[in-house]
Amino acid sequence: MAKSEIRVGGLGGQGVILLGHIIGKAASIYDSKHATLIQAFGPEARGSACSAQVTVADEAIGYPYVKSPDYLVIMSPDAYTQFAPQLKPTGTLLYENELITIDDRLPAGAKALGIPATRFAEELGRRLVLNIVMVGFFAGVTGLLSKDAMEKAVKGSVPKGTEELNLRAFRKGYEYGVELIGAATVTG
Amino acid sequence: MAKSEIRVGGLGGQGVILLGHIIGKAASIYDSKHATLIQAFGPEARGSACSAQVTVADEAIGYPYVKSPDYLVIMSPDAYTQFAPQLKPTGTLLYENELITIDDRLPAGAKALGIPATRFAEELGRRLVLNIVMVGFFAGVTGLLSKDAMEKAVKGSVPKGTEELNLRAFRKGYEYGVELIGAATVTG
Amino acid sequence: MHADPKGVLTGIHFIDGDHAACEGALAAGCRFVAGYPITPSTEVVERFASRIPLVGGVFIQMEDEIASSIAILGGAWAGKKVMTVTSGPGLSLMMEHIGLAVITETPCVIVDVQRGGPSTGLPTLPAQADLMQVKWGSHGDYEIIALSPNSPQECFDLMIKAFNLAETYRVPVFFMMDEVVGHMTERVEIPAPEDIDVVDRKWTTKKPGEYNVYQAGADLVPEMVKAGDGYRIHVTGLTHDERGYPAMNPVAQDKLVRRLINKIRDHREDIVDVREDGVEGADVVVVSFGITSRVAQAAVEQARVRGVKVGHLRLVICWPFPATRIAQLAETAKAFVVPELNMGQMVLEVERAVCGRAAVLPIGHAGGTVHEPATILNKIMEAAQ
Amino acid sequence: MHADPKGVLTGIHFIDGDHAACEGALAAGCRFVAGYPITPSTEVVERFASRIPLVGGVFIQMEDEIASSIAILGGAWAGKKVMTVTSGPGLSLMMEHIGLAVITETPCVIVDVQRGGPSTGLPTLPAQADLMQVKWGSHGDYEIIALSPNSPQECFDLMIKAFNLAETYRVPVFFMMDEVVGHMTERVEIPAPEDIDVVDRKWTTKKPGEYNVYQAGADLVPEMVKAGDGYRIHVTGLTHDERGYPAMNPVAQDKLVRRLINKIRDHREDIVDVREDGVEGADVVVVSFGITSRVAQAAVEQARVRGVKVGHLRLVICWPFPATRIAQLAETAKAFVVPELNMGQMVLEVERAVCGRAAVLPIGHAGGTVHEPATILNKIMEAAQ
Amino acid sequence: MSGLPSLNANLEQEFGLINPVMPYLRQDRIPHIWCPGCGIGTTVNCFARALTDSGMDLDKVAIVSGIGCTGRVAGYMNLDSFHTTHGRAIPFATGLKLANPGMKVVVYSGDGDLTAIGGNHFVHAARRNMDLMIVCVNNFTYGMTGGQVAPTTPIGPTQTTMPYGNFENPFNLPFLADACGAVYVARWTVYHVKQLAKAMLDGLNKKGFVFIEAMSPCPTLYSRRNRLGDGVDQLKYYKEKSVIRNGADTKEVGIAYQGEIVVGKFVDRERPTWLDSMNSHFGSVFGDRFTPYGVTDGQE
Amino acid sequence: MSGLPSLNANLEQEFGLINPVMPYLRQDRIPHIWCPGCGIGTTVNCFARALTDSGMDLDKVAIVSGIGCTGRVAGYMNLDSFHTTHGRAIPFATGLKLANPGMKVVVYSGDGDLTAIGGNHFVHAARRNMDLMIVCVNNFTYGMTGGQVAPTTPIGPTQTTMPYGNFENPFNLPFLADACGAVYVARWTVYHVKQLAKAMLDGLNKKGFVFIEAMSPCPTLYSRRNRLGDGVDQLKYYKEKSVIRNGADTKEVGIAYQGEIVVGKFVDRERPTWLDSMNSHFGSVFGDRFTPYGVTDGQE
Amino acid sequence: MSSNAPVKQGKGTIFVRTEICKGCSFCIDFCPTHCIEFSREFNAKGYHFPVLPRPEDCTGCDLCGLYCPDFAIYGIKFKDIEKRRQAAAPEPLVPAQP
Amino acid sequence: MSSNAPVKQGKGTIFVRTEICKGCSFCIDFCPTHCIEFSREFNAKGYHFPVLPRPEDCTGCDLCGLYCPDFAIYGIKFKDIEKRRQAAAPEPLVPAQP
Ligand SMILES: Cc1ncc(C[n+]2csc(CCOP(=O)(O)OP(=O)(O)O)c2C)c(N)n1
Ligand SMILES: Cc1ncc(C[n+]2csc(CCOP(=O)(O)OP(=O)(O)O)c2C)c(N)n1
Ligand code: SF4
Ligand code: SF4
Ligand code: SF4
Ligand code: SF4
Ligand code: SF4
Ligand code: SF4
Ligand SMILES: [Mg+2]
Ligand SMILES: [Mg+2]
Repeated sequence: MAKSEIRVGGLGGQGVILLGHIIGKAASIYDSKHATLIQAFGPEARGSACSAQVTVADEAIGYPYVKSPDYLVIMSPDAYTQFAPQLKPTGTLLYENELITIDDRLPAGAKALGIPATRFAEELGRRLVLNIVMVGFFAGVTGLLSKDAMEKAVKGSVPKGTEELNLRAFRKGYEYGVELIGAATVTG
Repeated sequence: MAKSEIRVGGLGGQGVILLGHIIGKAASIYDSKHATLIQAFGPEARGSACSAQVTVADEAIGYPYVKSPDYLVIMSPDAYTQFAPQLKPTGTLLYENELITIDDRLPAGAKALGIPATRFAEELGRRLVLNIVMVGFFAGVTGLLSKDAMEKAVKGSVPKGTEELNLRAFRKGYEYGVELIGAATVTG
Repeated sequence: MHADPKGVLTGIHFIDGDHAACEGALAAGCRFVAGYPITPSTEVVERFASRIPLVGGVFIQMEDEIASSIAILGGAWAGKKVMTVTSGPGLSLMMEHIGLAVITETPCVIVDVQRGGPSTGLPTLPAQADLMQVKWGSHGDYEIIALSPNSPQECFDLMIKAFNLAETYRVPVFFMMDEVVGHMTERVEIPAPEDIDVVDRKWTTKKPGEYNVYQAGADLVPEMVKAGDGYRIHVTGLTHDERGYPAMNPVAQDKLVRRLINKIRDHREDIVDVREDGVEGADVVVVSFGITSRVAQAAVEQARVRGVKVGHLRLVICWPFPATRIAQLAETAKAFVVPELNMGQMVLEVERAVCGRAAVLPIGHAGGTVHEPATILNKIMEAAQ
Repeated sequence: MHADPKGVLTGIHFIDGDHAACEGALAAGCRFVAGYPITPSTEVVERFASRIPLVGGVFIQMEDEIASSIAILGGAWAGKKVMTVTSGPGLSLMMEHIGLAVITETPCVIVDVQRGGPSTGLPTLPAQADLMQVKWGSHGDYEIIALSPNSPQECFDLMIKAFNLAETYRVPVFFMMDEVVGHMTERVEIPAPEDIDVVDRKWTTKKPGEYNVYQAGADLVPEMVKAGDGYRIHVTGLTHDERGYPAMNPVAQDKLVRRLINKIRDHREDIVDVREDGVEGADVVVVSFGITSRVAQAAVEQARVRGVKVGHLRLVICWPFPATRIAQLAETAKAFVVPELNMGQMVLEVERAVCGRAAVLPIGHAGGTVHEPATILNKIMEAAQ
Repeated sequence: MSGLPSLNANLEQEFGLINPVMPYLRQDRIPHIWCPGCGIGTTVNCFARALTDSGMDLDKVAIVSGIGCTGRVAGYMNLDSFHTTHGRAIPFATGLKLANPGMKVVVYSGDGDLTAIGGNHFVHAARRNMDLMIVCVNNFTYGMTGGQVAPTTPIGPTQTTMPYGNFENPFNLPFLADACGAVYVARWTVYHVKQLAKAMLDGLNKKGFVFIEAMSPCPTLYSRRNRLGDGVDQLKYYKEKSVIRNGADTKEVGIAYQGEIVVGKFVDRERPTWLDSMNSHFGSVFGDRFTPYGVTDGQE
Repeated sequence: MSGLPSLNANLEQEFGLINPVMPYLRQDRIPHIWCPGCGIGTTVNCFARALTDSGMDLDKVAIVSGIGCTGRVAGYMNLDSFHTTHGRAIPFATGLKLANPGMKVVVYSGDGDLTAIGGNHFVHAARRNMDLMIVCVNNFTYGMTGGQVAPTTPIGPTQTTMPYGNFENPFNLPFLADACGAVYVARWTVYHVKQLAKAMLDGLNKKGFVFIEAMSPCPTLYSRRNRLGDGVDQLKYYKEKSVIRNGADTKEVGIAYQGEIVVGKFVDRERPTWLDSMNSHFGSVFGDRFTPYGVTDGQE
Repeated sequence: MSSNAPVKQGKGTIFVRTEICKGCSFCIDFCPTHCIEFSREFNAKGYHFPVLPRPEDCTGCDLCGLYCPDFAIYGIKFKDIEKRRQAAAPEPLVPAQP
Repeated sequence: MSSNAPVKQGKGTIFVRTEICKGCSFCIDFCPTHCIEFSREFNAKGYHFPVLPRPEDCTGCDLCGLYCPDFAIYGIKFKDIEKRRQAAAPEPLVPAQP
């Protein structure tokens, strides 16, 4: 692996940056890789568009921006509209499939894997863990980083006292992802 | 006349700058010469040392500072101490002779002409016109500028309503100066 | 346009540079001044305060220089020609609003009567060490215009030019005096109003609806309106589009900042103003500005007596810097001598313009007084070797 | 001296540049911070506020940047290592106190996380357009030191260097980050306290009575004491003599200002810090600093693949500028390429240093994002022709 | 607004109906940037209503803001509008007013902007009785920069620069304005929409330094962070804990964390404005030689 | 002082007598720059007396001034002394105090310095109850720059930037300090040397934000210019027109041109200082993990 | 709604720009007659927006409009619509000035 | 004054550094016993300075010293001088601290 580029997009309040942060932390602290996280927010960030760019690589990272991501993790329709066209034709879109509908903005050839993350989060009792469900989904689907590293990063990044809930959310997403991939592999 | 340099020295409150201003104004407005007035005061100017530098010339003046004056008009002992050594050996010192005593600070060869200007001013009823007495003395002694120009400059520079008093002060100094010069000529 | 007679004190005066600068502003049409006292500049506003009631306009002493420097921007958008006056410490406090004036393209004149620095330094003594500050003191990229008079007469004359440039280019214009020029008294001749050319604001002729507050034509300078005219403008210090609306992206940034810079850079040759004395074919060229030019001129004349082929290039406009002219002279001159009342500021620009083609000899000075003419003369003699 | 363990969070972290800068300050011994929030710098003080209670020290959010920038000077004279943190608009407000810090020789670190300007500009987007401002933004003559990290790790490492330089030279040191570096998260390794070298204040060993607050030895840097130590010092922003007393004359001015300037200029070669990659004998040398150096490095590597002999000179210390080194390289290089997130600031220094011996190709940028590596690559290819 | 679907849209179109606030807004800039449940937009409705009720020529009304979430108000109002620097709306407005006295100048900004960095201009403009109407949207925090402690933050709540809860004593803004000489001082909350609109109407009609404090929720950075719920929960708190005490001694109206809120019109007095004082003073000094300044200027 | 002849000089020498103010001064800087009849020097005598009476370790007392004639006080005091920038003595002092809480920090500056350009720092330090003693020498003008209008100048007198007489409303400084939360507020004039010295002693002994206004003549630029005579004439006016009203409502102590002067100790109350609040707050949040800051720091 | 007389079920009605609603519920909580409620569906930004399940209770008082921080809702009295209908020109229902 | 006991004519006396006096007359106007007056001669700066024509009235209360803005005068009680005379060491008559 030389370098993987990930773009995470959603609304402020959905935990977009934390999502990117956990991926980066897993890579750079627990998986001995290099990772760079760039956050983008406007002065008008509150409640509106929000995105994170994560680069994961085996060597030190120079240019830190993600132009055409290998992975797109998307949690709002606006973010889909804005970022879908940038996805590499060989890339993968991971998306909240009860909020977002795929259309022809997605480059031909790109994979799109959906998850009803909001519903899962609500089922877990806390709408807020939506982003951790997505983290798990990312881990399960991409296998880019070890499950162990990802779990450690989740544990080390969420507020004290919420570790268990978040790990459950992670696993929910992870398992859904692994299953989907399995299914995809079978049907694909 | 190419260029005459004048240094006026005294204490804040004695009207040092106005004295220089009147000479400069007489030269540059009423006598069609060029004049440059530079004022020097510290942040601690109030009540302490104060001086003015006047250059009078037939042509436009470049360098505006007076280094070794042709004329020194001095109204306080401190100013005497500070400036006397700078006087040109061919220069003239005009001084308040009840406040200042001449010593060997004065360059050999320089002329020293004293006037009891404070007493004259007090006799005129206003200690404040001391500087105008000195202006008159300067005019009478040096003849550098026309009496008419000097009188006009006095009139145009003093507060409304005090013109008469000031002109009297001017004339007092002027006449004393003319007389002294005459005497000096006779006895010299 | 001719000057409004109300502000013009036609006649011959024996006044100092600070007072003359005030008269220049009044003649140029300045009718709103906000200021805060600071030596050695205070006389400018003191005179304005005493003159303005019968001329028609307002002076207000604000609570500090920050307030003064933005009150004038409000005044400009209300339609007046405006000015503030200060010295180094106050100028340092105005830096945020220089940037605001630049990005909102608000015409204004900022008088800086320079004194010894850094910090409180020498409040009553001269320096020329704010030269770089007026160009670079605010954050971000921008261009400004700066003038530097060397006599009370020029304080009057160039002040009118300063206002005219501010209105023409919609840019803050610095009027860089120094303590000597500010407190030096000389004869000042104020012409009749009809002999004074003043530039009116670049008012739009467009109607509300047709007009965009930051839409510029070929000269890159947008037309202006004032508050109350019914245009319902929006003016912001954020990066903005032609409508004046915030536009928070690199494309808008590039478009705006590039125009702000180019409206000065493109007109550089129209704006620069140098006074030349025997520079063509000279072996040595003395480059100077402000009060130092008077000292330098004395030295130049003495050097000529000694047979040196020396010229004098004096910057009346310091910014934009006359790099082109200096580069031309560098083709023939052997050396440039650069006296200034600072530890080497303008000389950096001279060096870059000369670009190694001639020697450049700085004559720095920490300030507090002017150079000795002999110091400059010696350097000229050295340069002539 | 080693770092005080209380402030050192030894270990491996995944944190952004703002947070890393705070950790660097704590490790360097900074125990007093006064600040005022401004995007994109606020996280530095937010972290400090949350860390300091258990480290031992104080954070205070002042009423504005003016207050912050002088509160730290008070803190320094009370004996603490001090810092303030801001971005462009706040930095513009601090200019008067930069001058005060310079003339009173008060060690302090000023963090400027640069954003798009001028004025309010682009608060959440990057720029590098305060480079000239940190050098020239205050009135009068002076010299300062400025560092520019390009990663969170460097935000930590160079911050320690920044404090060490501030203490060594008793000068305000600017820590010039930008929005990208400030908000970029990467792995940061914080060493054990005993592996961190910190420079203690240059405390005097003299007794009261023997000691003069502004008497300097050969290195031109006076020894310091703190309030409360019984020395009864006087510290003023006026021009002063060795006792610290106001001395309002050109001789004192010359002595003081010349020393203030020379204590940096004389140590220039000790202070400058450039990171070189294949510059020796290169045809093209790219000169960059801060975040741009990471983009430039990408372009340099691509150019090498295309066969160009290109080197990269990166300024870790921007001020003093490494003019000597660049002049050396200009002997052999054909061209210098200078990308920076501003409309041409560092390039002016490069031009002067190169002095016509090689081509200098600026790559200006109005800010809001970083360069495209391709833009730099193209310019390198052009330069290599 | 085109392109945004509306309930009953065809009815609107048929009868040419429009939200009455819309003509006061730069509609091409809506939707705005404020968060869900932020109270700033509500204050804008009140301001629009006050403008309607005042019957003023809107071409002669200018609005000036500093920087902050509230500072964005200027950018949304369909008036001559100026978004200046942080803390400096008042001196900009002072220059605008003095240079064109025919304008009604409203300063609309946040608590941090007007009373932290801008505190000096506030006290001096009040002292001078500069003819400005100041609307201070007080959300007890620095919204725009992410929720730092403000000079208004009560003792108790957590803010990013008071991460363990604020321990610093806040200003009582009506008292400060009063002590400096404001001629009209009122406080209302965003719950009190009608009273707030009325206070703004009063303010528009009043000459001199008018100070209106509008308490407003910042759910994103103040209430949620302190487990006080969303904007609507703050409005409910305002409703529950506020007592109307017109004419209250401003000394007594300080605000404690989630405590009682005294609202009302506290001060309403007459004092000549700075410009009136100037004109009458110069009139008496110069007599006929002096032409009163700005008296007809507005019509120029 | 050597070289200056003195009446009774040999007596002094024989008995080792010395003007009791001298040890508090940097004697090598005397004579000072102030004008004849300027009251600033008199306030310095009062301050020296207060220091004597306080019995404080003078090594632990620092004095901070801004810029102005009064601002020069720091330079004459034989203490750790800091002459900062115009208006910024209070934030410098705040940093000094917080970084070394063992010091007693006195801010000594002019009315323009503290309340014009420095007004914001003044109100915020008072609000925070920063532990500083503020001595404001109020001469109703900007002395150092030549007599411009100040925010304290009463309506009426001529100042260079109010050349036809001041028409701008001034601050009532004790009221402002009070409204912002000062714990001790007093006003005396230079005529009231003993009371002023006593107020300064009170101030030195008090913890928190102490504000002492010392009315003082500026003959050069205020009284002579307005035909009110010299310094001594102003002192006589103070003597004649002042009424002592301890505990007066600060709202009522505004000053009119040559009018009645209410003097006295107006406010004396208790309120925790900023640092005390911080320490007790962190103590309750962190318990034993927190070491109270600055409590022993002074002895370091 | 093809007739040009509004369907009256109460004294007034509301208009909502659903897409700019941010679901703050100010309008719902402070409607004096409690006649509005959140929609079950989301708008494109994921917010629930107000609907009028009890139109008969709406007085058209526009308090919802005065509260709405997003300018997304307003109420109007039918009599005002009626006035408007009677007036010939289709000018907007707002004061003439702005 | 060659004896080491001061010549007593009242309860105290004054000391004046005539050269730094600026003639403001604070001491003269506010001396409670009106025992001091201006000199007829000028000092080098041209100011009249205080002299003690009525030494018998001086109490040594040092109010003149407290008023003098130029630190040019102070008063002292003879009994304090006496104390000083009795004390062996010639330390200055001021608090020990400074
Ligand atoms: C000189 C300067 N300092 C700091 C900032 C950063 N800043 C922007 S808004 C703001 C505070 C906003 O708080 P407030 O005025 O209460 O407005 P709100 O966002 O809460 O409505 C700050 C500190 C700035 N823009 N300029
Ligand atoms: C930033 C700045 N602005 C202005 C000045 C000029 N200045 C010096 S002292 C002063 C006012 C002094 O007035 P005050 O504080 O009342 O002191 P006083 O001289 O009357 O004792 C001013 C405006 C300055 N030094 N710095
Ligand atoms: S951050 Fe707070 S004040 Fe700013 S828009 Fe959001 S809710 Fe409103
Ligand atoms: S100018 Fe006024 S305040 Fe300053 S020293 Fe003179 S009398 Fe005192
Ligand atoms: S118009 Fe009035 S009654 Fe109707 S929904 Fe709105 S607030 Fe309720
Ligand atoms: S008040 Fe406005 S934004 Fe809030 S729920 Fe109602 S319509 Fe939506
Ligand atoms: S010591 Fe007392 S009595 Fe003696 S002269 Fe001084 S004030 Fe008068
Ligand atoms: S008070 Fe002091 S300065 Fe004034 S006259 Fe007396 S001795 Fe002289
Ligand atoms: Mg706020
Ligand atoms: Mg004063």
